[in-house]
Amino acid sequence: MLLIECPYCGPRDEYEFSYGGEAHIVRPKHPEKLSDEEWADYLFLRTNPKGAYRERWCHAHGCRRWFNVERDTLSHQIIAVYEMGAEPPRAARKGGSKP
Amino acid sequence: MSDQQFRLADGGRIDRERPLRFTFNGRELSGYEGDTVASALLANGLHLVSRSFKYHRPRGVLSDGSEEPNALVQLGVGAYTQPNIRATQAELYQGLIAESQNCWPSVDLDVGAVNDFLSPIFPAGFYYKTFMWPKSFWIRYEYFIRKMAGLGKAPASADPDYYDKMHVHCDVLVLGAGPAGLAAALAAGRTGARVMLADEQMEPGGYLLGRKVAINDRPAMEWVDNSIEELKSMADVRVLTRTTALAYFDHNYLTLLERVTDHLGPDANGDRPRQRLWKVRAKQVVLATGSHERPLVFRNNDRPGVMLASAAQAYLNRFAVRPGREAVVFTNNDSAYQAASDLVKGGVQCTIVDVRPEPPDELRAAARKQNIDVLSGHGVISAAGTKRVTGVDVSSLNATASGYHDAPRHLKCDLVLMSGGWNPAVHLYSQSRGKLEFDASRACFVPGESVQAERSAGACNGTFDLAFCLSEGREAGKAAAASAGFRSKSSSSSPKVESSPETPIRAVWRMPPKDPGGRYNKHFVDFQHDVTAADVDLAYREGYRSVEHLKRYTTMGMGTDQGKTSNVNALAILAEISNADIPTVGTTTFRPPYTPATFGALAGRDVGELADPVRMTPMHQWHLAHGAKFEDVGQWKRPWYYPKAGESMEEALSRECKATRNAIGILDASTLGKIDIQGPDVAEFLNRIYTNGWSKLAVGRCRYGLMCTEDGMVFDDGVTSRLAENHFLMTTTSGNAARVLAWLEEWLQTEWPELRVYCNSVTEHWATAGIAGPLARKLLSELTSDIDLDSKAFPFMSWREGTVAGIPARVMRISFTGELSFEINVQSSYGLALWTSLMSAGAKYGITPFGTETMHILRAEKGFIIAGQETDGTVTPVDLGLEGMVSKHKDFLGKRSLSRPDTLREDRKQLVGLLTEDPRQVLPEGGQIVAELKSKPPMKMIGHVTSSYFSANLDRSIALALVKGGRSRHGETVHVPLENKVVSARIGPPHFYDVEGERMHG
Amino acid sequence: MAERYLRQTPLAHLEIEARARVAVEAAGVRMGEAGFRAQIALRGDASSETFVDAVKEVFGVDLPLKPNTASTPGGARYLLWLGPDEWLAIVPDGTEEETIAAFETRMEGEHFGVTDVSGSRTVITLCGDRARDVLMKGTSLDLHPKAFGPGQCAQASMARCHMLLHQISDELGYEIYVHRSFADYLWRWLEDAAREYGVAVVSSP
Amino acid sequence: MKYSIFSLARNALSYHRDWPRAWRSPEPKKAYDVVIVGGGGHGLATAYYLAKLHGVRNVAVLEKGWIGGGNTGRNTTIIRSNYLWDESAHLYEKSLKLYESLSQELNYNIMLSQRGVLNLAHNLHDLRELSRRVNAIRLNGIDSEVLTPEQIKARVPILNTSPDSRYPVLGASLQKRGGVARHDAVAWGFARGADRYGVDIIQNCEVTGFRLKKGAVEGVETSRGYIGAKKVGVVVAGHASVLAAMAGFRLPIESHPLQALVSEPIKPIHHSVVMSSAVHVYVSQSDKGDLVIGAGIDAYNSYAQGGSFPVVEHQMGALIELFPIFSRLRMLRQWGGIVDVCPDASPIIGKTPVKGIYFNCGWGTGGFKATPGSGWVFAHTIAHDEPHELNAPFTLERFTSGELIDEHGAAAVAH
Ligand SMILES: Cc1cc2nc3c(=O)[nH]c(=O)nc-3n(C[C@H](O)[C@H](O)[C@H](O)COP(=O)(O)OP(=O)(O)OC[C@H]3O[C@@H](n4cnc5c(N)ncnc54)[C@H](O)[C@@H]3O)c2cc1C
Ligand SMILES: NC(=O)c1ccc[n+]([C@@H]2O[C@H](COP(=O)([O-])OP(=O)(O)OC[C@H]3O[C@@H](n4cnc5c(N)ncnc54)[C@H](O)[C@@H]3O)[C@@H](O)[C@H]2O)c1
Ligand SMILES: Cc1cc2nc3c(=O)[nH]c(=O)nc-3n(C[C@H](O)[C@H](O)[C@H](O)COP(=O)(O)O)c2cc1C
Ligand SMILES: [Zn+2]
Repeated sequence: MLLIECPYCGPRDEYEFSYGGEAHIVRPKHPEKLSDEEWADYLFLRTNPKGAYRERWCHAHGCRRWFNVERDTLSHQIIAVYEMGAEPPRAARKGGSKP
Repeated sequence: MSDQQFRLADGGRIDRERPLRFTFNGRELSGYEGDTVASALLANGLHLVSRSFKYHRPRGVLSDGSEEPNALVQLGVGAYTQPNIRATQAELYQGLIAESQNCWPSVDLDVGAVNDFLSPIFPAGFYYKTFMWPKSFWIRYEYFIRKMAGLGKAPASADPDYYDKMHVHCDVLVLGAGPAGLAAALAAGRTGARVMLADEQMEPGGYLLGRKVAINDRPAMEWVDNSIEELKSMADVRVLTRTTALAYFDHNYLTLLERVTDHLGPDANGDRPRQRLWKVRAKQVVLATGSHERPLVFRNNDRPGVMLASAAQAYLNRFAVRPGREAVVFTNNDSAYQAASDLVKGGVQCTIVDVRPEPPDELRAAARKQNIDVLSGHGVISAAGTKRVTGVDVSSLNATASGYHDAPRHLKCDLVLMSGGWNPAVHLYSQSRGKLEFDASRACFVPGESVQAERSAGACNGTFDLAFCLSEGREAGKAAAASAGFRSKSSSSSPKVESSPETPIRAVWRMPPKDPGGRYNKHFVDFQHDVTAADVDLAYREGYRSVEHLKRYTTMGMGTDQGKTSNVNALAILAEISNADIPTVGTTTFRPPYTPATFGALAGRDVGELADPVRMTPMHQWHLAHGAKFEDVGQWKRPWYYPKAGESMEEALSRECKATRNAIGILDASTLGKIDIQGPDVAEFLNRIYTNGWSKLAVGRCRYGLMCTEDGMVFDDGVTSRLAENHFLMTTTSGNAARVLAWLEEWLQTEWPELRVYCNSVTEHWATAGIAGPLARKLLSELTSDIDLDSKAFPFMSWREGTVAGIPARVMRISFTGELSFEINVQSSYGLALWTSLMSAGAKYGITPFGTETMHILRAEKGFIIAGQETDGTVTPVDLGLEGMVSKHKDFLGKRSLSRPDTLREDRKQLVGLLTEDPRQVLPEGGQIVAELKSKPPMKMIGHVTSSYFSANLDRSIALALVKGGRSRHGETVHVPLENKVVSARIGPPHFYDVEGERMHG
Repeated sequence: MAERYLRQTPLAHLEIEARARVAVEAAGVRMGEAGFRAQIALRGDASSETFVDAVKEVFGVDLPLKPNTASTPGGARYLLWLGPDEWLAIVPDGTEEETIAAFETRMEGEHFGVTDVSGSRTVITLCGDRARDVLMKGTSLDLHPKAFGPGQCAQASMARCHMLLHQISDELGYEIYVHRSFADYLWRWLEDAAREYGVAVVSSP
Repeated sequence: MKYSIFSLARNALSYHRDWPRAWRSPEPKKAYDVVIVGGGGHGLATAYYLAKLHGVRNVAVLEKGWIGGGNTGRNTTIIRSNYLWDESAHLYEKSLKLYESLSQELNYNIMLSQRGVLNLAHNLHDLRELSRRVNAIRLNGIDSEVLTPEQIKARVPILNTSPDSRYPVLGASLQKRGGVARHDAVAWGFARGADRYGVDIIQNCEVTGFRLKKGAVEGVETSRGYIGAKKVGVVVAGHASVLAAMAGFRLPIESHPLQALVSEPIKPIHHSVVMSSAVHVYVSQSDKGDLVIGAGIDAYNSYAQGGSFPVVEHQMGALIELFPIFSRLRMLRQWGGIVDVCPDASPIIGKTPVKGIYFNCGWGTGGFKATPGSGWVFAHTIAHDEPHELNAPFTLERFTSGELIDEHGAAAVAH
């Protein structure tokens, strides 16, 4: 079971959180200007990589805040945690490393 | 036979002051506290304990621990019974009842044993090759196959015991309380770290429990006792016995199962749970789980009386039981020599058969001193005897161990002790995602690099020498504490023990058959599943060559012991057959749990009454007292309807519906989700969330809204009121309250942080009583003096604040029934008081409480939808005929999806009304609609009935449905084919009552 | 002014006082309900001086800025940290409306949130030698004295419910804020969890 | 060598020394007409039907590990065809029909046990959905019926049908032709069948990239070197997105762990298959005697074939509420698979943006039952470069047009 470090409350067990899928998918500013393909891309297409993945979590049973996590989807190692709206930390951009 | 005639006169760790009676297969026997079922059976000279899974071969006790594949019993009776309990682990208690399983009529005389004779046609995987003819017969064959399979029996009634769970955090978790684990726990504990030490046995000591070795020149168990005492004196150390580490999950999370009262027998736990699951988050873990001795693979190596050398040694030293009179000790390594020596001291005659041509001189010399014959370079070819071993054939092995030099020699014995080397218990390490490495000199898999914050120490790390186990344990404990931020204050040294050099083992993975080219079909590898070396060969020959295919084809390692004694032998044999090296063949995957874990313990106390929260409104007790039937809506209990004595459901509904339309009805609407939304940007926020517009809503007014997901499908609806310029109150459906709040927060926090909006759930702050009906205003006017109820002053779709029945209230004039109606919200502590006031003041008007069913009927008469009933995640606002609520002027969540080709289709399913031709006939909800009837399926379906009721007010049935192109089909007749009849109905608009809405506006 | 005697706590129907199993002295755990606690949900920007000052002024205590802490109870009014922009204020029963009004006035023209949620939650009190063990059965918070002590609070799941836990003092133990509709379940769950230690039911302070 | 009781008896005389290999392990050729990536049930079935029905025999199945070791080897083996929408019902029914004669066709006993599948309804909403489903299925010509609590109790006496249960059983749907099959046998049977038609089954051969030319595929890079291919069918379940990324596009798929577990073996006690999607638990008893129990998916994306503990705890609570007599039984082993979850819980079977590359994925939590049918339509699609009418609705384009086939319905997890 994952131990996720809420940026506000500290480390808590996975089941205190809810999962929000891929991070950094920005809602188009003008959906009406998009083609059906572009809209489908925003709605449904995901990278779903095996390895480092940036995703959103919400501390649902705690402070109710959303934040970003970079996690390795194979080892489940958490590489970085950063607030909503923040750039992924540098270390995170390099991808997975050992503890 | 006298009782316990194999019990030694003294010694052992049993409590001779506490004799215990128990029965095995109906026979009354005795033992002592401190015995396991296995040791007590052996003390009584009973070796035949069970029958094997497939061939029903007689089986005895192989081991002295949790790795046991053979000696499984049905333990306890009635509701307390448990199948497949290892006799080697189950502790004896007064009155224990155990039985052999998988045999009929008895373990001695088992009809199933014919399978052993038929075994030539039942090799591994035989069932894939047969039972295919005739085609329809498999289900019959299967019936018998199933009957033959399985081991013990499930209880027939619910579990009388309860189970508990506990979360803990610690700095250092040490698993295994053998010498390595104790040393680790001591070292870590002395730093002041939070330490937890757990061992699955009834007392700490591990391997030392069954040995006669010295630590600091005193019996080792003294050191164990002192260590435990010291640990228990430390404030932050927790020591758990009878506690098995089941699983090692991500991020150093482990589950441990403590058998709290199992050893006391049924009915003896008082208020204590039977078992307790510990869920541990450890900063650091030290694995000190020891090792399992390996059997050797020779013909008939499964006979009762053939056991592991270390087990025999433990029975002797720990339980004061002589497991036999004459033993042949068959080994490929040093460790069995000590076993033989102990056995001889315990009065058992021993001969050692060592496959190594040159066992170490010291060992041989020591054996000679005790008159133990050592046949070096020899192997056991086969064992004789059926229900008990009577002897073995041995001979000298050739240089490659592929055959024998001499004719077999028969040695008489009633005990064969095997020592095929040791398998470190790497299960938990492997579960932690660590990769194993093969240690060729010890012929075993050992942990490689650590992936998680974990260290292995002692025998589980391939360190078999006691002195090294102690020092490795201590170092691991210290290092773990240090990594967790705790340094040791004192420096203490490892206790003193004699270290003996270890000589390499000679791995002979399967003893050659007597004759060259002979067969391996009774060389058992997996005892429980009757997998032989010949089966391994067969699997390989047929192409099941990956070790994982081997496992699945032969079921090797899939039994209740998960191959603790068999897997390494099997894969080594596979390596030998395929000319590969052992590491290339690899192991099968280690999975939790380490040993089987009680389902009840995994569920814990969240069963029965506590299975899941039942949410209750403040008026719940009133509903109960007034005979309400309840409906589950999410976790809520909502009154469904209120039958009076002798009333049927239909009658009750008819009464509730009529009363509401003609006089006044009252509904507990407290479960509706309510979200308080504040901030300057709320209106803009609502514009983005809802399909309709919100900027112009005046303070004091309410508006109905629809929410879509981004793919354009309706997911919730409700009324939102403007309480002040920057202050709104949103209501949601009961089932979706949490989901909608989460939805709002998600958009606010992740996409629109610039919006100045705060959301708070006030669902539970308010209790809501809805009164509906022509007399609603009248009743309310009697209970309030500070709200002007006049329709002009307080129009439909607005709210007012005031006092109702002396309670501060917020009253909303909204309506889901289509009647004149007020929803009265009060702080929930007053909910019941409000309700009872309304009931007593309303009595003279015939106020009638109604439940969700009447509410559904009344709203269906009006054609109001229910999200989740008229919608199912595939329905757009337009499909519902609510295009008027879809703003053209602004963007909102899901808007773009409404202009995709599929959502623009004309013939989408659209909401319509259905009137059956026979007005008495009520369509079933979920009925499928066809335009063209055929005599039998398949038929083309064009939609389905979403809601359907008998309307007492209209005195006929009504229904709502989603029908392809429904809006252009008004007037058409369609059909709903049911199991044994067809109902025809006419399509029309989806409202049936007071279409103009005069009543609710009135 | 409402007729306060009309009120009912969510555990009233359990008649908890009658459920005591053992004498108080022998009990490892003492439980009770502290109902009718006036609570205000407070939202605002912790970096705004106006907001911080307004809180100080209206509630008479400092806004707790450290996560998972509460301003020292004892006084009539105190606050519990719920999130970076979210607090729960406890005020004397009956003063919630005037407090809210005062705060709204003080914050006129600012962006903030203040909501009466007194009816949302009730409080279950839990103390005694084994109180922590009972909590550990239902929550994965680390409640060891090294990690969680008097003055600390945390939201987490407890059994299958959501709770706000507040440790008052070593002696007075813990207060569990639970949503009203879950209170019956959580009470029974806790009482069951405590039964192996002996439970006494005490009147709320 | 044909498998039968006679050949078993005959071989017993020669101590089973003469059984041939069920499938060969050839070295990969330089190129194939069709390369199938993924040696799960679906990939093997595809190869089998390509060779058998479409005469395409120069085919290789490339498997990175051992065949049948993916979700095929870790599922709860529930087979049924009672799906809501016409498109799904037709596809799954095709598959069930193929299953019904698969043992004979493959001459490999896959132990299809049509003991009936029950889906429970615990509240009025469930009941309504269930009745909708049953009606739809019946009108599609597929067997299905609604059972009352009394009928359920008669069929599954050990089920807790007390109205006071936390999850009261208000009704159930029953598909009598539903049941379970031996999962490994399905993979092995198809492998043996395909091998007999000349298909090369190549294990320990991981596809690591595609070689493309002008938007069309030329071959695949593998851990055992480059292999040319005119067409490539990708059937890798949880790894679909990884392979799609190699080919340069993305899919509407996320990979999640799905867990299952087994009890220790016990004597027969549970004779049907009981599923409750509302509380996420699915139980049958295997022929070996173990209870095979499934759960819901873990919420987060993962490629680790294991899940997290809360899912199991939850599943056990629900299990014991439904089957109180299981409480003292014990969990023997738990594991996880990686399922390819599509937004509408329906598969994607067809062409992709790259010419010559076909994908078959998105079966998520419920594709074992589809194994033969999926292979059958996919073989057709590859052979004809055109979907069969059964899989025509299951295109990638549906995510653009909005023509989803939403099978979430009552079941968030559709085994
Ligand atoms: C726990 C669990 C329970 C389930 N229960 C049911 C159920 O009861 N009923 C039901 O119908 N369905 C069930 N399912 C779903 C079902 O198992 C799958 O949908 C189905 O087995 C998928 O088969 P497949 O052949 O497509 O995939 P798999 O069997 O997973 O095969 C894919 C293969 O592709 C290989 N591969 C991946 N990447 C590469 C590469 N780069 N190169 C080469 N090979 C590669 C993998 O190693 C794997 O062997 C369950 C799934 C799980 C995990
Ligand atoms: N060749 C040999 O002579 C030889 C071989 C192996 C071991 N040994 C001896 O064995 C001892 C090894 O010491 P050690 O401390 O490493 O091991 P140990 O065997 O003494 O102790 C391990 C303990 O861990 C417990 N355990 C195992 N798995 C567990 C689990 N999952 N959960 C809870 N408890 C679990 C066992 O019950 C046991 O009590 C030494 O004395 C060593 O000399 C000797
Ligand atoms: C239907 C089914 C029944 C199973 N029965 C058993 C069993 O009786 N014993 C066992 O050890 N494992 C059993 N398993 C689990 C496998 O051992 C194994 O865990 C699973 O195939 C996943 O593979 P892995 O654990 O090697 O990753 C079963 C698996 C399935 C799918
Ligand atoms: Zn938090």
